[in-house]
This record gives sequence, structure tokens and C-alpha cells, in this order.
Amino acid sequence: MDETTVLIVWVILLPFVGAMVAFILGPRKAPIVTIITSYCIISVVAALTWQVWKYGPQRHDVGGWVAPLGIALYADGLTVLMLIMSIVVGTLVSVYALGYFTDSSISSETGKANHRSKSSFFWVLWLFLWAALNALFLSQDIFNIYITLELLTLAAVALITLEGESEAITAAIRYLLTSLVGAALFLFGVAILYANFGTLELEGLGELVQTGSLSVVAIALITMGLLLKTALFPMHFWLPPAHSNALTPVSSLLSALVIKGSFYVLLRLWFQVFPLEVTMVAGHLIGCLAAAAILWGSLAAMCQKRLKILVAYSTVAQVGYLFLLFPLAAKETHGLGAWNGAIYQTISHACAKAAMFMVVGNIIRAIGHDRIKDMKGVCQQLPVSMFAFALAGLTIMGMPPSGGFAAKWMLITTSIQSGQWWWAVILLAGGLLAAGYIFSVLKYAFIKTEIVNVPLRPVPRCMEWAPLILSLLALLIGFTPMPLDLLRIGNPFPDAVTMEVVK
Amino acid sequence: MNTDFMNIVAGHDVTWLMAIAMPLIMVPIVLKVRLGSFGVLIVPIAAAPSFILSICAAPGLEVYISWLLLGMRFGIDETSGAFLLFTSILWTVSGVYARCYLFSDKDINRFFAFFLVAMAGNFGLILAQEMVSFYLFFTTMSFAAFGLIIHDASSKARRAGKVYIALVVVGEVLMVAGILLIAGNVESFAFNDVRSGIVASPNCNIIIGLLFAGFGVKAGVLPLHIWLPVAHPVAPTPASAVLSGAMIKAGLIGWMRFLPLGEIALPWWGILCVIIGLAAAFYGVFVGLVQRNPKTVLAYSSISQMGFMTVAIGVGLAVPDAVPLVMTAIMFYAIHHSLAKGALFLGVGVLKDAGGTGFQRLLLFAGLLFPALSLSCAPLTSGALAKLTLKNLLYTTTMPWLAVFISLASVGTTLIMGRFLYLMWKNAGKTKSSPRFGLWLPWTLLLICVIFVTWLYVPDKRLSLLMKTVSLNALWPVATGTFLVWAVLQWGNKMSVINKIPQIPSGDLLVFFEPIVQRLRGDWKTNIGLVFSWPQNVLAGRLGSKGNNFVHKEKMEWMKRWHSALNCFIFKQVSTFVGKVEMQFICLSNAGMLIIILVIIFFFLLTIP
Amino acid sequence: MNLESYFPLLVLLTSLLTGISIFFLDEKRSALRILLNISGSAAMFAFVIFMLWGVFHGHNYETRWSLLPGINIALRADSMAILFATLSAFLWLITSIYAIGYLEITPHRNRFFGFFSLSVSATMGIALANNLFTFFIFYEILTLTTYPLVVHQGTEKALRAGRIYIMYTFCGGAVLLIGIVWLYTLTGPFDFVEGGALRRFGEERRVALVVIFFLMILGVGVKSALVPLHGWLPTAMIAPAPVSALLHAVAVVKAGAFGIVRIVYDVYGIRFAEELNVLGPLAVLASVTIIYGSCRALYQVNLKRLLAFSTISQVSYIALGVAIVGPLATTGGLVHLIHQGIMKITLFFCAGNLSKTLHIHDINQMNGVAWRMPLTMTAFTITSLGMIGVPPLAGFVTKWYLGIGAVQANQQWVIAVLAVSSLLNAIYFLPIIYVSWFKKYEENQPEEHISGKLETRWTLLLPPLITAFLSLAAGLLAASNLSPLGWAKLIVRREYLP
Amino acid sequence: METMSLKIFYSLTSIALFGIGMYALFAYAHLLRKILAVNIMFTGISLFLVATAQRSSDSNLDPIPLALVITGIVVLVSATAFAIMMVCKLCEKTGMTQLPDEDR
Repeated sequence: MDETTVLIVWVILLPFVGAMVAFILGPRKAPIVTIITSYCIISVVAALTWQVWKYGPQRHDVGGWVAPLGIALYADGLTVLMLIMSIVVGTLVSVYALGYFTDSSISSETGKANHRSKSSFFWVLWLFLWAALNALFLSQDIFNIYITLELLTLAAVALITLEGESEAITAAIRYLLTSLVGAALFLFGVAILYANFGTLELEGLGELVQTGSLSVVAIALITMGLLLKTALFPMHFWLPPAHSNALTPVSSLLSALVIKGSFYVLLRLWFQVFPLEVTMVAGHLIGCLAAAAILWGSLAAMCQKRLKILVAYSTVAQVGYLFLLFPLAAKETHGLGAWNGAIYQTISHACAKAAMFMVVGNIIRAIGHDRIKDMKGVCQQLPVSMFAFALAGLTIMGMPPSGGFAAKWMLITTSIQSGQWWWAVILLAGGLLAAGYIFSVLKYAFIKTEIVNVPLRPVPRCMEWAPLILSLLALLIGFTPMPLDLLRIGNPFPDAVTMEVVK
Repeated sequence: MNTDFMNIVAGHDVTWLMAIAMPLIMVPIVLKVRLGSFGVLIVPIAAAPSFILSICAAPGLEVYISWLLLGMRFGIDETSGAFLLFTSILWTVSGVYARCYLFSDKDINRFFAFFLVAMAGNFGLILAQEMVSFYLFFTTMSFAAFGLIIHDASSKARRAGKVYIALVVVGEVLMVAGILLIAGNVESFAFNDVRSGIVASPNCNIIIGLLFAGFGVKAGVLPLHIWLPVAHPVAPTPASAVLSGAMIKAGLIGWMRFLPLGEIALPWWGILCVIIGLAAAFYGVFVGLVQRNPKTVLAYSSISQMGFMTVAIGVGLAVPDAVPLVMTAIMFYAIHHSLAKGALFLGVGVLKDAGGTGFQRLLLFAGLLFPALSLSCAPLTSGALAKLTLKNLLYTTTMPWLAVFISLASVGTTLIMGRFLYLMWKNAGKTKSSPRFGLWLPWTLLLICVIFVTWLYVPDKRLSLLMKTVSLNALWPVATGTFLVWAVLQWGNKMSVINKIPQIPSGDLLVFFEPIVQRLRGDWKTNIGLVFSWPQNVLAGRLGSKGNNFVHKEKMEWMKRWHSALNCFIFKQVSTFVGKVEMQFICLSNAGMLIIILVIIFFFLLTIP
Repeated sequence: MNLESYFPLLVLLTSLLTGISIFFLDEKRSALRILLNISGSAAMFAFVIFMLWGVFHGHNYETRWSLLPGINIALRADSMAILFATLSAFLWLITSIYAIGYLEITPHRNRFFGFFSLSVSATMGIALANNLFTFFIFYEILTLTTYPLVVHQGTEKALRAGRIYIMYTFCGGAVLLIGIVWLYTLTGPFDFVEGGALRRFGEERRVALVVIFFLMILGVGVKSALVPLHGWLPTAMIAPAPVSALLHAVAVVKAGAFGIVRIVYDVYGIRFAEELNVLGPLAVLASVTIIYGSCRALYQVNLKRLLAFSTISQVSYIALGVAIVGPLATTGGLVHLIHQGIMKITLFFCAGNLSKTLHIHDINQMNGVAWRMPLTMTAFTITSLGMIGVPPLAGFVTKWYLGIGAVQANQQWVIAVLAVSSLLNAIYFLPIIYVSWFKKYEENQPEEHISGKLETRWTLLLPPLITAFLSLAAGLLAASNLSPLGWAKLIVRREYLP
Repeated sequence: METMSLKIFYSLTSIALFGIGMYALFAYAHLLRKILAVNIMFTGISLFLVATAQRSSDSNLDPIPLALVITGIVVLVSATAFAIMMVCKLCEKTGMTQLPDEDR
């Protein structure tokens, strides 16, 4: 058993090793190392996927130590899907970054040196982040999850600071402090759980946890901490500055992957560990916050004058969609559709949002700023990018045919099935508001302009095509039920009518 | 000719189609070719198939062409044979006449195009044996006639055209409504089924009303006659001839075809028709007498004459048994009136610019006098025959005293003819040059037809009928009329009152309608327009107080439509709000998020069991 | 897995691939673009005609693949689909020719023609969709692909029109989505069935089904411009003439109307809908729209805006025909799908010709213009008479069937609506015909020099002539089996038989 | 009994520490104070974990909480170091030692 499941360890180990190697080899070799590493990860994850597909959920106790002392790694359909998502986004972000960090137009020596150091740190930190992310997805141990969350945060904050300007640092500090508070809340919850039940392993916890005031406090603390990290309204305050002030590839990673990490943990905990302790009211409370997030984020996005912040606020809104899962799945009979929908949304949003940030990066590269008002004529010079933006916009708006639509379809279906039609209304309103801000940008692709006198800087081809591929992927997810087949493996709602603890 | 051959010819689809299609085939030719001497032949050629058909085809013959429109059925019965004959004669003659009349007109090609289309429509509607094709040809004719009326593009012609087309459209709409109401309940659209269908329909009265009014527009029935006196004088003379002679009968045919004559007694409709008809007969005379334009006078005469036919229809509606007689009476009356009226109109044209030398002038007036007398039902004329049949018809009913009214109206007809002749005498062309050959020849031909054609349809005992027309009963109205005319001329010349008669403007009732319509149009654009754009008005607080804008102008500008209002609402109001609160959030990260987080934790503690 | 089952997909891909390949062309290679466009549309037309032949002979063309568990994308060519598909394919061909002439030497032609083809694929998808889910997907794609066409000119006005268009159609889409999802949650996924898929539902769920019906009608009503939802259509007139032609005659408006047809016949089934008493309100709504559109058209000065309001009015004939129970009214409604298409597209082509050749946009500039452009105005005259409902043109056949259908269903008030509508149509169309033929042509109007004998480019002239001729032929030869009427009767037979 | 009350005492202390830390985090603008506040919060949690090491009065100490505390400290130290780095950088760039009140 161990011989085969040891694959799981490599998923985590590979990016770590890659990060080390990249750090040692220096800025010139780092991109190549990253590419090689991602190839390796792809092949390992492919093998893992095959295993999960074939034999069901995989579990590996690191070093042969079983709980409570050992660290367990676990991969089921959801895990694998998340791994694949991070691979897709990560690889394409890497490709994008290849172009992003080879800016031939910087002339001064210091500028070049500065740029090079940024570049080298980016690759290392990104691999580090990837490792943390993979570890997070695979962890089957609540304390381990805490550790990986922290690693993730640290890597993310460090990536934000790469930008170097004071705004970025401010945003990074704010992000760091916030997520430290979140981590503290989470850890406190973990401590309480351990104090009560004496185990950290998720499976064991799930079996042991009983309804009681202490476990409730623990769950509340954990949920709170994770909500802070996932930036659910009104705890989203740190997100727009952080995401909009970072370098473009970093923004893509943050929006697409990092917030999904904490969301994933929340999913695991709520639906696989404490399903019995979760009630309608708690779910509805989160649902209200989610609805507020959708509306608020969209409205705020509409009001923005800079494109990058607009996209960042769009993330705030989209996070809301994810959390609609909680009220919908709380009504026990209809959990599956909501579960599938939310995960679809997670994946398609990751692809689409990463693509959007990349396009914004291209525009900034081309004209040096991202003021929406002054974008006339630019978009027509970057047709591929604009097209990618439009396609990604489709997913964000939830227009067919796209992954976003499939997600929305499932969520709406569930909400109506479970008699909670108001969430459907919120979902649709969110889509319409999203159309509002997406089209306020898209229209610039069509504005008639006199001769463009803005000198455009060239945008490397890989920077144009990476977002296009990503947005196409976001679109194509809507065409196949493949992810759902994967999800069925180890799904907390295994076609059963009532919610059960997964054994 | 071999009758078998004729039957074969008449029984073939192609012949029937040719009767209608021939004029249409000529249209492109007319439009593209300069009309040289060949032009004279165009209309006769176009009308030839119909003419042949009207003579050859035995009554009762029908063909069904399934692939056209909704399936077309053509056929000929007794009445339609007669109608086709006089119609084709009139169109042919007028066509030949028009070639000369409009010789120097640069738009002659356009004229002929419309002329031919209208002609095709007219033939088609006579031949049609089911209502869809009838409606098709009726419409074709009506719309094409518009081109004839406004031909000279003067302001008068344009006004006439407007009035005409407005009424045509109204008529069409009424008609189509009626037809549709019928069509939903009948097995086939053939007229026999249609008539029984109307009777069976729950909306019987509505249908009859709609159809009566719809065809009434064309037939010039009383309140809908207003286009006639406006249109006839302004149209080129040959056009007036066919309008008044042939096309006006289309309405009549419509009535005959659709109204359930003989199916069921509809006394109220019958009485209504008789009243309207008699009213038209007298009204036409009274208004016509004070007109100064000879063609207008003729137009009013047509209204008056159509009144007689309306009376006949009314009798047919009221007394089903009388229907065969009604048909005969109408047939005679239609033939007689259309040819005579056509001749009169053409005569006006002949005399318009050339009075002729002394003898010629005399001849010409004799030529005018003849159809005039015929219309006044002088003995031995077709008019007398027509009136005789009409009166005979009335004697069979329970209201024989109606015949008195007919006779009285005949006096009026004589008067109006006197008025016409007087006006012609005064206004005829001042030049002494002889009239053009191309004008008087067709006119003469038509005059000959006026004399003979009606008698073709008297089955037998022609002579005895001829004699009957000389009876006192037939004579007194025309004699009285002539006397009155003479008296008025004598007396009037002395007192010179003829020219002091107050003139009723042509189109009488139109004078009242026109301003109303115009007012409506004007108001439509302002008031109704405002009502239809209510959202912006409501938003701008503008409804009910036009011009009194108590809302600031700029606001009105952006509140124009609800979407922009919505936009403004979202973007202007909310954006500032959202922006501010968002700032607050970011500030709170320094100091106040604690409270929010703690409150939320508190809630969680409450909600999780 | 025989070839037949791929046919609907093939049709869709024809225009899709054409569109995509046009995007990748160099802007300057207009000859290649024209070739692509024409060959694509011709190929699609050929496919559709082939399918038409097949459907007539009872073949079954169906493509289906699973999108979500239980939720399929299904494309199937049934007789109703073929009706709409043939119209779209044919008018795409015609409009392509027209657009090539219309947009000569203007910028962004790649973008235009690309999205043009894409929107045609979306329309085809709507036509061939065999369940509500598929219908909805293509319905939304249509919105997205037509947006670039509406804002093509890129002016402030065009963008505003685009914004309004998007607002209306997305809101409509959202409502439609709710309706569909709700229905699916009640019934589970289902395909369109001739005669109605929901017939098995009896009295239970009655209220929900009624509400769903109106939600869905509201959703598709936005595109078919039913009255309170019509606001986008007149403003969208800012788009170039081929777009207006496409929007009004084929794609957007028709998609909405076709949606109504599908919902009433193949989802609810006419009998079941009648039982639910939902058709009455629909008929009233359609009637109000008919009258309202005509009334608004009365006082328009801009020719294209007038035509837009006329469209609002005319398209509701389809809804009206659908809302009246009975085979004849249904025939009328269905056949108007085609008739209104060919007539309205002609009118827009003509309006486009006037603006392109003589820069005439308003009615009061049209004095005597018919003598300057006789062929164009002949086409215009024929079709506008058809709109009024003058026989033997196509519009008459529609009105005829609607009218007698209404009488059969014992709803005589519809006749009044038809009559008033005809009257109003006459009031706003006849003056145009009048001034253009009978008033003096003013020579001082700005005039574009056109080389050659024709009044304008042949690419601009040919399409309206063809469609005008067809609208004449569709009426004149209505009784034959090959006419739109014949096909509509075939559909009706299939809808009412079960 | 004694261990039980001791446990409660530790727990309450740790909660108090956590609360104080949180309060300080939000109450003070200076970034170093904020960082220290976070440290205090984590200290509170550590105390709690340590207190749970003795699961029952008679059994041996549970080693795992200690491992957790140590790991937590490692994480915290690195985070603190990183935060301080950033504060230095911010100070270098803008001369400020606190987060600006956002007013862009």
C-alpha cells in the first residue's frame, strides 16, 4: 500500500525541492527549474489522479506513523480536482510570468537588477506557495492544515511585497496581520478540539466529535478564522488592496488559488468532519454574508476607476458564490447539487480570474496604467487579450456556455429544489451586476477612436495566449461533466438522501 | 364560332388567368417602352381575353386553380358575364381614349401602368368565385386607382388621393374583418358557402355591417361617399370614366356576392339599405345641383344613381323571394349606368378643350344629350328599361309606394343632367377647333354601346319591353324634370340666380371631417405621443402639466428613461455610498474590525447548537 | 452513430468555424473573407436544405451530449426547428451578400463578420435546440454574440444602445433561467415533445406551472419585444443596416418569438396551456404589443426607428397566433415567423440602401426617392404593402390564418386587433410609399456617386429584390406544398395530432 | 479535582491573553505593537495547548500538544520576523510606522 500511495508525498515534495533548487541556481535558471518542476508535478498528479480514479480515495501516513503521532495525507476526488486546478492555473501563470519577467524595455542598470531580483524571488516563492497549497489540499490532519495555511499565507504575503512600492507593502502587512488573526482563531479552535477529543486527524475527529458547547465554540472559531482568510464579506477589506497592488502573476495566483485554500479547508471541515454539528441557521448566516458579498462586491466593482481593483472586487463577489454552498447544502437532501456547483465555481473562477488579472497585466504593460477611462483604443490593439477577458467575463457573469454557468445552474437548481428560491435570485442578480462591470470594460473594445496616439509597448506573445487558454478552459469546463465524475470519489453526499460522515 | 371550341377555350385555366394576367403582363411593357402608335393597342389587347371570356363562357362555368394564393376559384354566372362585358368595354374605350387624352403628358407610362393594374383587379374581382381572390383583386384595383386619381399631382389631386386612400384603407380593413369573421366558420370560401356561412354565423349582423360598410366605401354609399366628388373631377377624364363607370360597381358586386341575398330575410338591414339608398338618391341630386364643375356634378349623379342600386340591394335583403328580380334589376341598372356615365365623362373630355365648329358642336351635344337622357330614363333608352325593372321589383314587395320615391328621384336625375348640360354648354372649350380624332372615336363607340348593350341581356320580348318604357308612368318624371330645367333656365336667366346659388363645397361632409382628422393628427403627435412615452414623463413629473416642468431640467435629462434612471440610481447614488463604506472597512482594519468580528463570532455561538 | 446524428452539430459548426476563422484573418484580405463568408453560408444553407428534405421524409437528425449529469445538450431537427433553421440559413446567405456590400471599406470588418457568423450559429442552436436547457444556452450566446454587432459603430450612441440591449436581454435571460430551473426541479430534465412535454401533469402543481409559464414568457418576451420589454429594440437601431436586418428578421427577435412557440407547443402543449388558462393573457399581451408598436411607429421620423416599432408590432403576431388555440391560428403564427422575416429584412435592406447610397435616414427626406432608386423602392413598396396585409403578399396569408383561427377559437376580438393593426400599418407605411413615388425628387440632396448603370451596388440591390420577390411568391403560391404555409401546416398537423 | 481547576485556570488565562492580544492588535496603530499583540494572542493559545497536555489526572502527559506548541512557535517566529522586515521596509519607504488611514 505504502509503495503506491507514496506518490502523494511527492506532490508536496516536488515543489519544495524545486523551490530550493531554483533558489540555489539563481535568477537565470529559476524559470527553467520551475518549468521542469511543474512538468514533474503534472506527471505525479496525473498518476495520482489515475490511482484515485481507479482505486478510490488514497491515504498515506507519512513515514509509516499513524495518528495521533503521524501525519496523514489523503487524496480523494475533491483533492485531486483542486490539485489539477492549481496545476492548470499555476502552469499557465508560470508561462505568463516567463514573459512578464523578461521586459526588454527597461533600460537602466539598476532597474534591470531590481527586475531580476524580483524575478528570482518570484519563482522561488511561487514554488514554495505551490508546495504549501498542495500540502494543504492533501492534509488530513487539522494541525497540519494550520501549518500549511500559515505557509501559504507567508508565501502569498511575500509575493505581494515583491512589487516593492509602499502601497503593496501596506497591503501586505494588512493581509499578514489579518491572516495571523485568522490563524490564531483557527488554532484556538484546533486547540479546543484537541483538548476535548484528543485527536487531530480529520477522520478520527469526525467520529469523535459530539455536539456540545465546547465543540461549537471550536467550530465557530475555526470557521471565523477561515472566513477571514477567504475574505467573505465583511471580512474582505484586506483583499482588494492586496490583490490589486501585487505584481500581475501574483495577483492571478492570489485570486485564483490562495483564497481557495482556506475555502477548501472550510469545505472539508463543515461537510466531512462536523456535518452533524452544522445547522440550518449557521448555514443561513453564512448565506446572508455570501449574498451581501455578491451584491456588495459587484456594486463596489462597478464603482471602481481602475481595472485591477475592479477585478479584485469581482473576486470579493465571486467568493460569495462559493459560500452559498453552506445554506444550500445545509438542507440535507439537496446537498449534492450545491456541493458540485460550489466546486465547479471554485475551479472555473480560478481559471477565469487568473486570466482576467493577466489581461489587466497586459494592458498595464501596454499603456503603463489601468485607468478604465483612458483605455480607449488600447483594447483594439490587444485583440487576443480582450477576447480572453471577454471569455473570462462569461464565466464570471455565469453566462452559458461556461463553467460559471454550469456552477450557477447547479446552485440555482439546488436552491429552488430546496425551496430557498431567494438564493437563486441573489445568484442571478449577482450575474447581472457582474455583467454590468464586465461590459463597462468590454465596451472599450468597441469604442470608435481616432488615431491612437498612445505609444503601446509590445506585449510578449506568451502573455497574450496564457490568459486566452485559461479562459478557454474556464469555458470548456462547462462542456463536460468530467469534474463531477471525479468529485464523486469520496464525496460527502454519496448519492445518499441523508448526509453521512464519510468513513 | 364552334361552341365546343369556345367552351374548351373558356374552360381552360390559362384563359381565365390570361383575362387577369394580360393587363399585368402589359405593365412592364408600358413602363419600359415609349408609347408610340402602338400605345393605342395596349389596352384593347389587355382587355381582349376578358372580353372574349364574357362573350364565350357559358354561365356556370368554373375553374379552380389550387396552387395560387390559397387556391383560387374563377367562374362566370349570369350577372358576372354582364358585368364583365360592360366593364371590359368601358376599360377598353377609356384606354384608347386615354392614349390620346394624355398624349403629351410625360407621366403617361405611369398612368397606363396603374390603369392596367386597376383593370386587372376589376376583371379579377368580377371573375372571382371565392372570397380570398375577390378580396385580392378588389384591393389591387383600389390601390391602383389611387395612382389614377393623383395622376396630375396638383394639390387638389393630392388631397383627393389622400381622402380616397384613407377611405379605401378603412374600407379594406372593415372588409377584411368581415371576411375573416366569415372564413372561420365556412367549409370553403366559395360564395355559396360564404352566404350560408354568414347566416349560420353567430356574428351575422356584425359581418353584414362590416361588409356593407366596407364595400359601401367603393360604392359610394351615403356617409362614405365623400371621396367620389373629390376624386372624380381631379382624375384624368378616362380615369374618371372607369372610376365612376366600372370601379364603383365593384362595391356593388361585393354586396351581391357576400350579402346573404335570398338566404334569409333580414328586414332591418333591408330597410336600412332602402333608407340609405333613397337618401343617397336625393342627397346626391341636391348637392349635385349646386356644383359648378361638370365632373363634380357627374360624381354626385353617380352617388345618386348608386342609391337606386342600394335600394335594390335592400329589397333583396328584406325579401329573399325577390332576389332573382333584384339581380336582374341591378344588372340592368349597372350596365346602363356604367356605360352612360362613362360616356358622359368621356364627353366632358372631348368637349373640354375643343368646342368644335357649329355643326360639330351640335353633334357633340347631341352625343352628350343621349346618355344624359338615358340616365334620366327617357323612354326607349336603356335607362328606362333599368328603371322599369327596378319599379317592377318594388311592386312585388310590401312597399310598392317606394316606386314613387324612385320616380321622384328620377325627376332629380333629370334636373341634375340638365344642370350638367348647362354647365357643359357654358364651359365647353372656347376654341372652334374640331375635337381630336383619338378622343371622339372611342366616345362614339361607347355611345353606340350605351344604346345596344343593355338590350343584349333582355332574354326575350325585347320589343314589348321597349314599348312599356313609353308608358306614362315612365314618362312623367323625365317630362317634369325637363320642364323644371326649362323653367329654371328661363326664370333663372332672367333673375340671374343660377350663379348665385350658394355652393356646397365638393365632398360636402368631408369639410367637417377633414379638420377633425387634422386635429387628431396634430394632437396624436403631441398628446398621444406624450402618453406613450409615459415612463419618462412620470419620472420627470411631467404628466398632466404639459410645459410646466417643476423638475429641474438637468434631472429631466438624465431621468429620461427608466434604464438611464436606473443607471443613475446605481452609479451615482450607490457608488458614493459604496465607496464611502468601503473606505470605512479599510479604515476599520486598523481599529474597529474587532467589533465586527466579535459580533459575528457571537452570532455564530448563538447559531451553532 | 451514423452520420445523420451529427448533422445538426455540423450545421452549427459550419457557421461557428466560419466565424472563428474570420477572426484570425488579416483585416486586409477582404477577398478571402468574402469567400469564407459566402461559402460558409452557402454550405450551411445546403445542409439545412438537405435536412429539410430529410425531415420531410421522416428522417431523424439528433445530436446529443451530456453537459451535467442528467442535463443534456440536445440538437434535433424536427419540423419546427427546420422551419426556423431554413429561414436563418437562407437569410444569413442573403444578409452576408448585403453586408459585404454595405460594409465595404469600413474598419473592423473581421470583427463584424466573425460575430455575424457566430450569432448565426447561436440562432441555429436556438432553432435546433431540443430541450429548454439547450435553448437557454444558445439564447444567451445569441445575446453575447450580437452585442458586438449592435455596438459595431463604436459611437457613444451605439454603446448606449448596446448597454440597454445588454441590460434588457440579460435580465430577460435571468428570468428565463429561473423559469427553466424551476420547471426542471418539478419535472426533471425533459426534451421538447410535439404536442407538449408537460401533458402528463394534471391539476397538481398548477399554480407553479402557471407562474413558470409566465416567467419563461417574460424571459423570451424581452427578445421578442413584448410590450413592456421592448425598450431595447428601437435604440438598437443605431447598428448598421445588415445588423438591424439580422436582429429584426432573423436572429434576436425571432429567437424570442420562436421561444414562445416552443414553450407553448413543445413544453406545455397547447391543450395543457389552455387548461392552465395562460393563453388568454398571452394573447392580450401580444395584442397590446401589436397595437402599441404600430402606434409608436406612427410618429417616427427616422425610417429605421419606424421599422423597429413596426417589428415590435409584427413579431407579436407570432405570439398572438400561438396564443390562440386551434390549428389555423397556429399556422398563422408559425408562418409569420417566415413571412415577417423575409418582409422585414427587405424593408431594412431598403432602408440601408437609402442611407448608404443617398444618405437618407428620415422619412421627410424621401420625396421622390423612388425615381432615383426604383428597384429598391419597388421592393420596399411590395413588402410594406405585405406588412399592411394586402393580398397576395405574404403578410396577407398570415393575417388570414390568424383571423380565421381566431374565429374558430371563438375569439372574435382578435379580428378587431388585426383590423386596427392593418389600419395603423397602412397609416404609417402608405405615406412613405406616397412621398417616395409621387413627390418631386429634390436634387440638392447629398448624393453619392455610384459608378455603373445600377442605382447602387449590386450586392446591395440583389438581396432586397430576392427577398421582396420571395415575399410576393410566399403569398401568391401559398397554397402549394413548398411554400412556408405548406410547411407550417405540416408542423401543425404534427403538433395537433397526438 | 486539583488538576481540573488548574486546567480551568490555565484556560481562562489563555483566553484572557488571547483577548488582550486581540484588543491590542486593534487598539494600537503602531505596527510593532500590532505584531507583539499577535504574539501575545499566540502565546495564549500555546498556554491553552500546554494546559491540555495532561488529559486526565492519572495518565501520563500527552506529548503531542508540546509538539504543536513548538511547531506553532516556529511558524510564529518566522511570521513575526517577516512582518518586522516589512515594517522596516515600509518605514524606509514612507517614514511611517503605522498603516495609513486609507484615503485614496
